[in-house]
Amino acid sequence: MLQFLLRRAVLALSVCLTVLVVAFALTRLSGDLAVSIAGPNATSEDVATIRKNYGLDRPLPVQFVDWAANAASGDLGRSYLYRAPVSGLIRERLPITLGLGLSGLTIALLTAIPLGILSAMREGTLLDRAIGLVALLGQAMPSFWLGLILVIWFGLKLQWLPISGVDTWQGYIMPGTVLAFSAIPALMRLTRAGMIEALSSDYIRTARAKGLSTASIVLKHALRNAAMPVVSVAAVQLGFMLGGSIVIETVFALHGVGYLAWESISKNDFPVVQAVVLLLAMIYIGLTLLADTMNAVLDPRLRAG
Amino acid sequence: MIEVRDVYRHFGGRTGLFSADRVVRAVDGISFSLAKGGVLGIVGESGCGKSTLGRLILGLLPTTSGDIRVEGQSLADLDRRERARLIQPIFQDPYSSLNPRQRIRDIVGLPLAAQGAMPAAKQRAEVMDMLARVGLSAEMAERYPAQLSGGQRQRVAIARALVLRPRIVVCDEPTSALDVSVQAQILNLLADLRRELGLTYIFISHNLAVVEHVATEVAVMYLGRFVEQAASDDLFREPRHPYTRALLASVLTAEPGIAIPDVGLGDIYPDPANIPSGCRFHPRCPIAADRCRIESPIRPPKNGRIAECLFASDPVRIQS
Amino acid sequence: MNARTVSAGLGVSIVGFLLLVALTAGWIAPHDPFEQDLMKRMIPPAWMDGGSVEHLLGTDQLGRDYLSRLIYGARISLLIGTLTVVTSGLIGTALGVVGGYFGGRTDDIVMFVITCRLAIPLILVALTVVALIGSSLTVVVLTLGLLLWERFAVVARTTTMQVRNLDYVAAARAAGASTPHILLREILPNIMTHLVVVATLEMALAILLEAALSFLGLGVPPPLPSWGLMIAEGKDYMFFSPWVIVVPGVALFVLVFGINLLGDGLRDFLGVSQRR
Amino acid sequence: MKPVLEIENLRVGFADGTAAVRGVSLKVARGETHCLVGESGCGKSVTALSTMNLLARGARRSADVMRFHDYDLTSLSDRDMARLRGDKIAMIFQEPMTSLNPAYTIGSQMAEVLERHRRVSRAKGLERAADLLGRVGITAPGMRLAQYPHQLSGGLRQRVMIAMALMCEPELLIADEPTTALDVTVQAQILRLLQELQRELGLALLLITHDLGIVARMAQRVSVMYAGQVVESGSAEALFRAPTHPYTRGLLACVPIPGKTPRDQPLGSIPGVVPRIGPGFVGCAFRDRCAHAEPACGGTVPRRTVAADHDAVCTMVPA
Repeated sequence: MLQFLLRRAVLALSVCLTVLVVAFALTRLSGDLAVSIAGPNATSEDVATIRKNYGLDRPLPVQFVDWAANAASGDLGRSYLYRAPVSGLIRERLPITLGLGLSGLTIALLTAIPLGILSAMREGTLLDRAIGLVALLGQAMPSFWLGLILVIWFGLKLQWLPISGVDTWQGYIMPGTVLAFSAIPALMRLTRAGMIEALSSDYIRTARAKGLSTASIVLKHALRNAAMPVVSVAAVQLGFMLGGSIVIETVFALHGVGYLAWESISKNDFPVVQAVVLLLAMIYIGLTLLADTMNAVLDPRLRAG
Repeated sequence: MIEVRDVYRHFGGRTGLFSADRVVRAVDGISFSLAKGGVLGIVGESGCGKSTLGRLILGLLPTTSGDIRVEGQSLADLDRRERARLIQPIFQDPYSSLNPRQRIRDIVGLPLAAQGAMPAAKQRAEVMDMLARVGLSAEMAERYPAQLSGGQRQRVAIARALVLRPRIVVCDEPTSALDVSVQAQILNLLADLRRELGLTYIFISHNLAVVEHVATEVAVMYLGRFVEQAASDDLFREPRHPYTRALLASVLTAEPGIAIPDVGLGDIYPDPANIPSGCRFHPRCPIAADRCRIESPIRPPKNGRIAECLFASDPVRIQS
Repeated sequence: MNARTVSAGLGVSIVGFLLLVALTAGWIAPHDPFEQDLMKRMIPPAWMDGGSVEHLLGTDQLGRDYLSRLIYGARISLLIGTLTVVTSGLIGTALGVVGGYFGGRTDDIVMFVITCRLAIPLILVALTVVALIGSSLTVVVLTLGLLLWERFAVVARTTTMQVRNLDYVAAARAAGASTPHILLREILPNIMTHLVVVATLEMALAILLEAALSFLGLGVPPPLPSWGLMIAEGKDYMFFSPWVIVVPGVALFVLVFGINLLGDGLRDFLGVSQRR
Repeated sequence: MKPVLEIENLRVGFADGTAAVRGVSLKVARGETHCLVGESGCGKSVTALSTMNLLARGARRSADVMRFHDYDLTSLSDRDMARLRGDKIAMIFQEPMTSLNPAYTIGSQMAEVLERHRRVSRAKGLERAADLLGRVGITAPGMRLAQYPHQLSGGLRQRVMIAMALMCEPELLIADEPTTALDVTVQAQILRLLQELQRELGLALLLITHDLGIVARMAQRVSVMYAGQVVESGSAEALFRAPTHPYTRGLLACVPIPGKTPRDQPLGSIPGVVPRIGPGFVGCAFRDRCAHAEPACGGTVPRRTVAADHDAVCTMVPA
């Protein structure tokens, strides 16, 4: 068990390092960062000044090591746009994004798992098909567009929910639902497939031969085994939701990390972009580690090997 | 024809950053030779390494150490085409041994095609000839495996193995996945083809009754070694290893009125990653003595027989 | 005719119809999709008050015919979807098959690359790349193609690992077949059904992502009639004229829904488990 | 004596129109082992599963009589049937490797049977589980209770399955190919164990197998199944002494007996394959593979008595 987690930790660390390189290389894609920062109207002197001020005249490896070392110690640089430390900017906005992601995941799981179980138990029936069709419809819905439609309908027409901001918990409902929509189909299909597999397994036949009740067979014996892939994918989906918050926060005008990232990209504020890429990658890695641990708890076979 | 010298195959043991050292000694020092036209039956229970040995002989797995020679040539020196001309396999499960996306003619023709430089018409003729020999009609050539029964599929696998006229065929549990009525058909076919084509078989099976029927020589494998090896008649008439005896006793023949034997092996399960000291069979052995835990029973073969038991020359004790 | 065939048939019809529309856009579009007429701004669709038959779906804020833009938009979505899937499919399949077949260190490397790719936030990186290099159709296709291969890789890898251990692969090796033969003839055909299903999923995803990028202003550059861009341009008018975002949104939805139905149908038809 | 299990004219059909079981009748008495033998697809497992009412969805079962003691199994509700399963009727399966839930300990899986049917505490359940593990020859039962299935070998798991089946002292035990997945030495051990337990507890044992060797050693009564029908049945003694149906005789000739079957001669074999039986199939299903087939085999073939306690469905048996 310990060994298993240690191996994962080493893997996680090397993935972090790679993402660090990617995040750094990404902003150097355009060739000359100084030109991008200075904007189209800058003179060549302006560019030279910027290059010097930001240390962009040094060799690339030196710049990278410098940046990475600072990042490792928690200093993610200063925003060109806000003229403030990036770490502070992110800390301010992270709660909104996390709240959004968690509300999305909660809505998604609460919808997907019961529907998946129901669908598996009624495999091949009209109900199963109907649930599958709903999932398919959800999958086809462009999230930003769904957001806009919800804003028009519930925000403007019915005036049930606030159209922007998260001053109250109601503010999370619409954006959370939109985020959940993108995750529900995958989670539901996975629950269904896992349950169908589990329900047709030999050990479920044994459980039935033992005369156990349907509730015990489905919820105790089958669900536990079907849950593992769902846990893994739920972690991955939460990571994706946080990444997808860039679109949703723009639609609902929420000032979270996603909105910050979008703003920085459009204003060439690269220290912030780099920092957000790094942050999301680390959150993703942390989540997969968490999922692995949870699965090791669920499955005794993983604990041994 | 084939000579196997001190072959070892160990798995795992890659000392990664955190992975523990767990070496599985699947094949742990095996030597034998087999003359042309012979059938060596290798018997053993699951996990004893018999299938690994088969794969080593086929060249599908590299050996950890040791040498396998066919007609005097070391397998390690042969390229894949030369090897294919000498040795071919027949596997257990005819449902997974045929590519479901290929027609029977392409499956049987693959060994010929891999040799290269054979005109299409000649290849086709060879394939059709082989299909006829294994008792499949010509129209089968255009079918896909899914359209065939288990017995027919195994005939296709046999045709593929023999189309290059190899010297040696490694049959790895060729009838275990089949119903008894079909099993008999396939065993009879293999026997006929051996006579017609002068083949040499290495016949791996867990079924002692089947091995007794087909083999000229039998090796009993336990935890990676041949613990007993002898001419078939000798081995069945006078087994010299307690494990062989237990295996023989476990064969349930369709003769009513006989009780189910007490094989007396206990409930310890052999683990190839943790091979006992001394005699590797001693934890399960009904006649084990203290010295069996320390002393290695490995002795050079006597009169062509191997019996890796300290009491091998004590027939009274073995039979008890 | 059961429900499955009906839904698969619906998928085929939707995708087929939109493909036809995309291919014949030059003939069937009633107007030039780029022609502006500031005198005819924001005309509502024909069935609404103030609509006219001349502009069946109305006009946008620059007076361009909405129906014609919608028709040309199908081209962009399908083009981007197809090209992205071809690019990412080649990358992912190659990686996955190689990792799955050779195993060991090779597979460790492949797994590492997949994990790294998954750790990189997709939309954020795509936006940054487009922002830095400049937006064009080629850039969007290449960016998405280079980012969306991981599901191909994962599926190709796991299915290859399953197939690799089957006896027909061992038999082919024993028959003297070369490694390329084994990869291309024995393994690839047997994992293809899984990959085809992934391809439909990824195509749908690529189309949605392009729309999202364009919506955020960092996808296909104006004045190209991308459906995502049309929604972005209509966003400021949506409170008074909701149809400006409803129309392209529905088009997007229908196309993606059709592709998903098609994928589902293929999944049933080819007998691929839903596990992946 | 009144049989524990009595089945008459059982028919099972699947949704795709295939008839898996076509009129099977059998009886199992207390303390008796009844072997149902046949090759894959002959309907033997389906017969067992339909007795337990564990058939997959879409399968249809009907029978003139299907009685366990005084329970009419055909009219029992699903809920009442579940009460009977694991309590009075128990079953063990072919694959010990997959028949136990990998996520729960041996102890928990065994104890829940007693908790369900006897409403006892977990501690009581574990106590009985430990008892039974010892009884099926497992050393250190206390340790095993806390282990998970993957930590046990196949032979041990099958012992656990047997112990689990005995938790509520059933009267009928159905064993579906219980040793097919095991090594030969372990097979002998498990069969001995089953035989001992059966004698000790007076179980009625319905043993499903494809292996005539097992039948010969275990059975008091034998039913040979082919293509969904019992083609020959009788006491083991009579059936092995005078096998009558060509299929039974063919099967016996297929299996080599060490030291008895001549080595240089081909084994007996049955040509051809089992036909697919659709609805409305008439006549002997074996006739296409039978050396003695005659025109009458295409019509309805009655079950005829060969001798006392021995009958076969074949035109060669004199009426």
